[in-house]
Amino acid sequence: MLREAFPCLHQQVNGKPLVYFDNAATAMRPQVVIDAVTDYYCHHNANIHRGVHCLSGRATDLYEQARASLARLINAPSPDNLIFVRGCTEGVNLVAQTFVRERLQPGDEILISHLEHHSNIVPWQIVCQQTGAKLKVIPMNDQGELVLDNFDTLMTERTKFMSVVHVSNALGTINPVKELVQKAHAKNIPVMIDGAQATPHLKVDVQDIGCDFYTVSGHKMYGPTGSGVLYGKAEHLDAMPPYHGGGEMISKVTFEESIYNKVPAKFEAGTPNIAGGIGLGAAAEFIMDVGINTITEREDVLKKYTEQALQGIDGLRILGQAQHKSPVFSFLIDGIHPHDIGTIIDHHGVAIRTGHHCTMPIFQFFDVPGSCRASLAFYNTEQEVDILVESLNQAKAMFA
Amino acid sequence: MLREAFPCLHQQVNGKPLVYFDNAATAMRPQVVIDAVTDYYCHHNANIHRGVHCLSGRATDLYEQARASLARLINAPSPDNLIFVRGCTEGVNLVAQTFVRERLQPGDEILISHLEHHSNIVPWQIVCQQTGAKLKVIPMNDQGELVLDNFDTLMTERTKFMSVVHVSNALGTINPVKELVQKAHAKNIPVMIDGAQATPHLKVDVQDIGCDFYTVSGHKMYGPTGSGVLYGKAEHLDAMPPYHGGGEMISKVTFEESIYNKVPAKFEAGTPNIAGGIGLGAAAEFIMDVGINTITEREDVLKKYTEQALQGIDGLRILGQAQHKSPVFSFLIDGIHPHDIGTIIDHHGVAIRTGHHCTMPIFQFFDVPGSCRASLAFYNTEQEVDILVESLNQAKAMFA
Amino acid sequence: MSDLNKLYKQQVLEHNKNPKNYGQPAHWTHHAEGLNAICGDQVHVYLTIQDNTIEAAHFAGDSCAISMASASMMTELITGQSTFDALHLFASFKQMMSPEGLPDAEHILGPVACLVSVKKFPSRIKSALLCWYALNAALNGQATATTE
Amino acid sequence: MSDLNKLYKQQVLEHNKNPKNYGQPAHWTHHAEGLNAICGDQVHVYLTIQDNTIEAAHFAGDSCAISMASASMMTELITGQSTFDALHLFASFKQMMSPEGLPDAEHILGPVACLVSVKKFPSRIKSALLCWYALNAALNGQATATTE
Ligand SMILES: Cc1ncc(COP(=O)(O)O)c(C=O)c1O
Ligand SMILES: Cc1ncc(COP(=O)(O)O)c(C=O)c1O
Repeated sequence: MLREAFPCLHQQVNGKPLVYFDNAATAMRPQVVIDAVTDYYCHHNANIHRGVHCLSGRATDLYEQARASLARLINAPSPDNLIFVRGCTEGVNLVAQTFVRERLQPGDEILISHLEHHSNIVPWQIVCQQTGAKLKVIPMNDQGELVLDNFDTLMTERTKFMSVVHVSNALGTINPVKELVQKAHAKNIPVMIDGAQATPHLKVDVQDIGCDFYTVSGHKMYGPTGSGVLYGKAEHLDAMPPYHGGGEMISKVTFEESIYNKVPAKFEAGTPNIAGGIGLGAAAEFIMDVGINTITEREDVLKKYTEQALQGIDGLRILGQAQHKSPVFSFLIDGIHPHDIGTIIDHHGVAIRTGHHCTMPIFQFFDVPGSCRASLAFYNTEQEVDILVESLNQAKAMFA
Repeated sequence: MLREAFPCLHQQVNGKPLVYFDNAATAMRPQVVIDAVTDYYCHHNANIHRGVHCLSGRATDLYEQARASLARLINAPSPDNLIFVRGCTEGVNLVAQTFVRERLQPGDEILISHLEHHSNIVPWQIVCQQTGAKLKVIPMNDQGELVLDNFDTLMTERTKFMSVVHVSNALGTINPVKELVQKAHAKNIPVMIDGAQATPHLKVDVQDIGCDFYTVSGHKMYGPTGSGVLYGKAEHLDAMPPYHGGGEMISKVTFEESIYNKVPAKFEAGTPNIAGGIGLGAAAEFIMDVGINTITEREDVLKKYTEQALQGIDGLRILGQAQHKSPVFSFLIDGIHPHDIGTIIDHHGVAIRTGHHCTMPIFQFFDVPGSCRASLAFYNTEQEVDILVESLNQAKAMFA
Repeated sequence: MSDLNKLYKQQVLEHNKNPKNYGQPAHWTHHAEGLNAICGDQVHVYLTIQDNTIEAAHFAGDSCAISMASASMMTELITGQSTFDALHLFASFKQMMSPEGLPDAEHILGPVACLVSVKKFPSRIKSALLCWYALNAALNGQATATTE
Repeated sequence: MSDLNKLYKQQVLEHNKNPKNYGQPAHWTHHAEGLNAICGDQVHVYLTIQDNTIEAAHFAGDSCAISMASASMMTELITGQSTFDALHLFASFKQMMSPEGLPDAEHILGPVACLVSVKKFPSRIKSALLCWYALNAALNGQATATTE
């Protein structure tokens, strides 16, 4: 069974079997990913792109094969469209500083949505402060879906960039990113998609979506921490100035000037997270081996089961009921604060997240300080959902 | 024996026992470091600073303990003086963009040295381009030592920052960083030290050195790839604007404004390389367990042995003969290009690095395109040095 | 009694349901907001200070049972105390919640000492501390305090 | 013969020691510099082209034996060829050095085909390719070429 592939799932917490429903914060890693990391350290430990010696050659090959695996996973035209980054947050900051910043004049606008993670808000606020541009926000409705009725009027001739989340980490909403890209492109607005919560659960095809940039977070898609890739269209990556200066990103350095290397090296200054990149490649292969459709289908079943189970609890309210959504449930229970729920059910072995999930504006919309969030993955089970429900009932009893 | 602790050393390459003399590119990791990484993924896999659940608490504790271990290693006043970064390169870029950039006016000067790695050159060139400031360079002599005779005149009232390497990765030179800091501080110039090659080999005490910033590279000090820390004085870190925007680095976000979190969280946007940080903590503990003095003494013995052995080879010239140096040997052999040497001795199992070692200006100084570099660590042996010498003689025979 | 039952003991649940001194008062002389960046907890503390004495203490905010109970008990404890003593109580409470602990806590902190059971739940210590940090900030004329 | 001996075969060592067409010529019509970012190899290629024919080809630079031998053989091969044929030779050489390989390489590339032995040393393939990339750049009016 696939669940067996994830060693960390098989343990007791507070004397109870672990029920891990915090996958949106970070996913579990399958043994093949852990092995890929260990294997590099134990057998191919060397720096990449540098040495004529054997280990260095092997490490370089593994690293570049990983890039190719990721390109296949998201259907990028070439591995050279992918830059290794620490995670989605670095991807957004990189694009904000190297692509967007220099295009902005005071009064220009950047469009994001009300569903964004802080990682897709704060980098734009920073670039707005730096340039005098303004942030505009696509609104959402009570279901947690974007309201696109007036979308065309939100895009003005001052709109220089749009960045929108593919799948909301707080509510699970799956946004119609292809449609958004088409509409923005019709007005010549380049678009970035924050794919942190998409690659672990959905088929992602960056060419079909048509976006200019797409950020992928490794640790959310069963890969190592500190790994991720930023996809960019070749013409953008070629034209952008580098982000970090350092080793590997240059082809010639004198004290007077430096000539930058080609993409993707231009954006990968210094020694990268080699083990992390190799492990992320293994995660991409793992997803393709299992089959992303298999994953989505299994998660759909789990999602329906969980929704029904939660709706059976008196006084429980689910925030975000989008028609298209991932197996993520933000909920509140009358009279019990989310943190208290989190602590109580942790005592029953159930790991959920409580708080604002780095999406404060969503909770400002719902006018609550936060929620409980149960975020599932394909390796979770119906039985685990039953344990969640049972433990929530215990919390209610305690506060009755 | 300590050597046993490093699994990757024990293998055959091209049918010969591996001799790993590319430690300055990246070091080997001891089993305890690999285990710390695996242990996190297998037992404490969770995001940090986020959840009320048990795994998240454990992961957070491990990550913060690692920060404390690193603070002890370099004698920082508090763990809060340390920001986790991907490596030295990110550390330099962070300081260049958040501390130095806003202090620069056209015509201002930044002082670096001729011994710098590209990672401590290019970020300053970029910030110079952004601001109109100029780069000035402390010269070096034929021994590969900095020439400090006119150091006082190099520092003018326009000098706004100095950044100097502690130990040269190309030549091994150990710079008198404490003295440099004192002189610069006498003129109110803040100083950063690039410690990439120092922490693996020497006792580093940032308070004794007195520098304002100090960058540490994890993968050079037996830790994971994609890990490192930037040390900064508290008053600087408190005053600096954040680098990346994103999750964790804020305490409040609305679309109108965001309030930033305290140091070090302010500089750690997004999910960090959790496994990498924990592994780096294990590397710091490993160094302290072995004893940094034990390491330095053993490496001194190896250094003398290697120096004598190389000097016995006819037509071999060592570049960089500083009085204080690390066990790093850059050398040339008459009539054979370094790459050819690298390829030939790799066939004998010996891994060295050939080229400019990301320090082109050093080789412009010596007027050669690059060198062979054998960089040793305490786990290397005299026997391995003998194999190096033997293989170099074979290369000579081939090209005779 | 399990650790969990000790955490959510009767007093805590009672203060959570019927907090004392809850709500923004009509007048106050000192105010600060406590923010817990990570979990989003938020507590406002309002003080009316005259001649270095805390005449009245109120709190408001939407937070968890631990935080509510802590603030409710705290406002009861500090009302009528000198600002000097209130700062001393802050230090004592912090000390009690630290790994070392505070000997003689009940003597110094009275009923508030029952919150020592929160220490078994490291992720919740900040919930108990938040209102105290806000108190400290208010006494020092600062507008905000964070526990992280 | 070991792979290493095949790499450093007699022809290669000979061309390395006594390279043909080495040194910057007095006149040329086309020039480009090839840079290998990672290892620091550098090769200048100088061409004198008249009526689409390469009348003379020279190279200069300080690089490894593989790179020297490759450039030396290349300049011999292309001298007298049309620019069209030279581009075709570039494509053929690249093809030979790619994983797929070039059937009939000796027929097309003549003595240059002996460099196929470099393929056993992936880290050195770029050394062999560098001068060819520079040739291609020179023919296309570009100043620099990189293999990375
Ligand atoms: C939707 C979304 N965007 C961005 C991020 C940030 O990603 P990372 O942790 O890789 O920096 C996250 C994860 O926290 C997320 O869920
Ligand atoms: C002296 C020196 N500085 C900086 C760096 C860059 O460090 P990192 O690889 O951690 O980015 C290196 C390593 O390549 C180095 O040797």
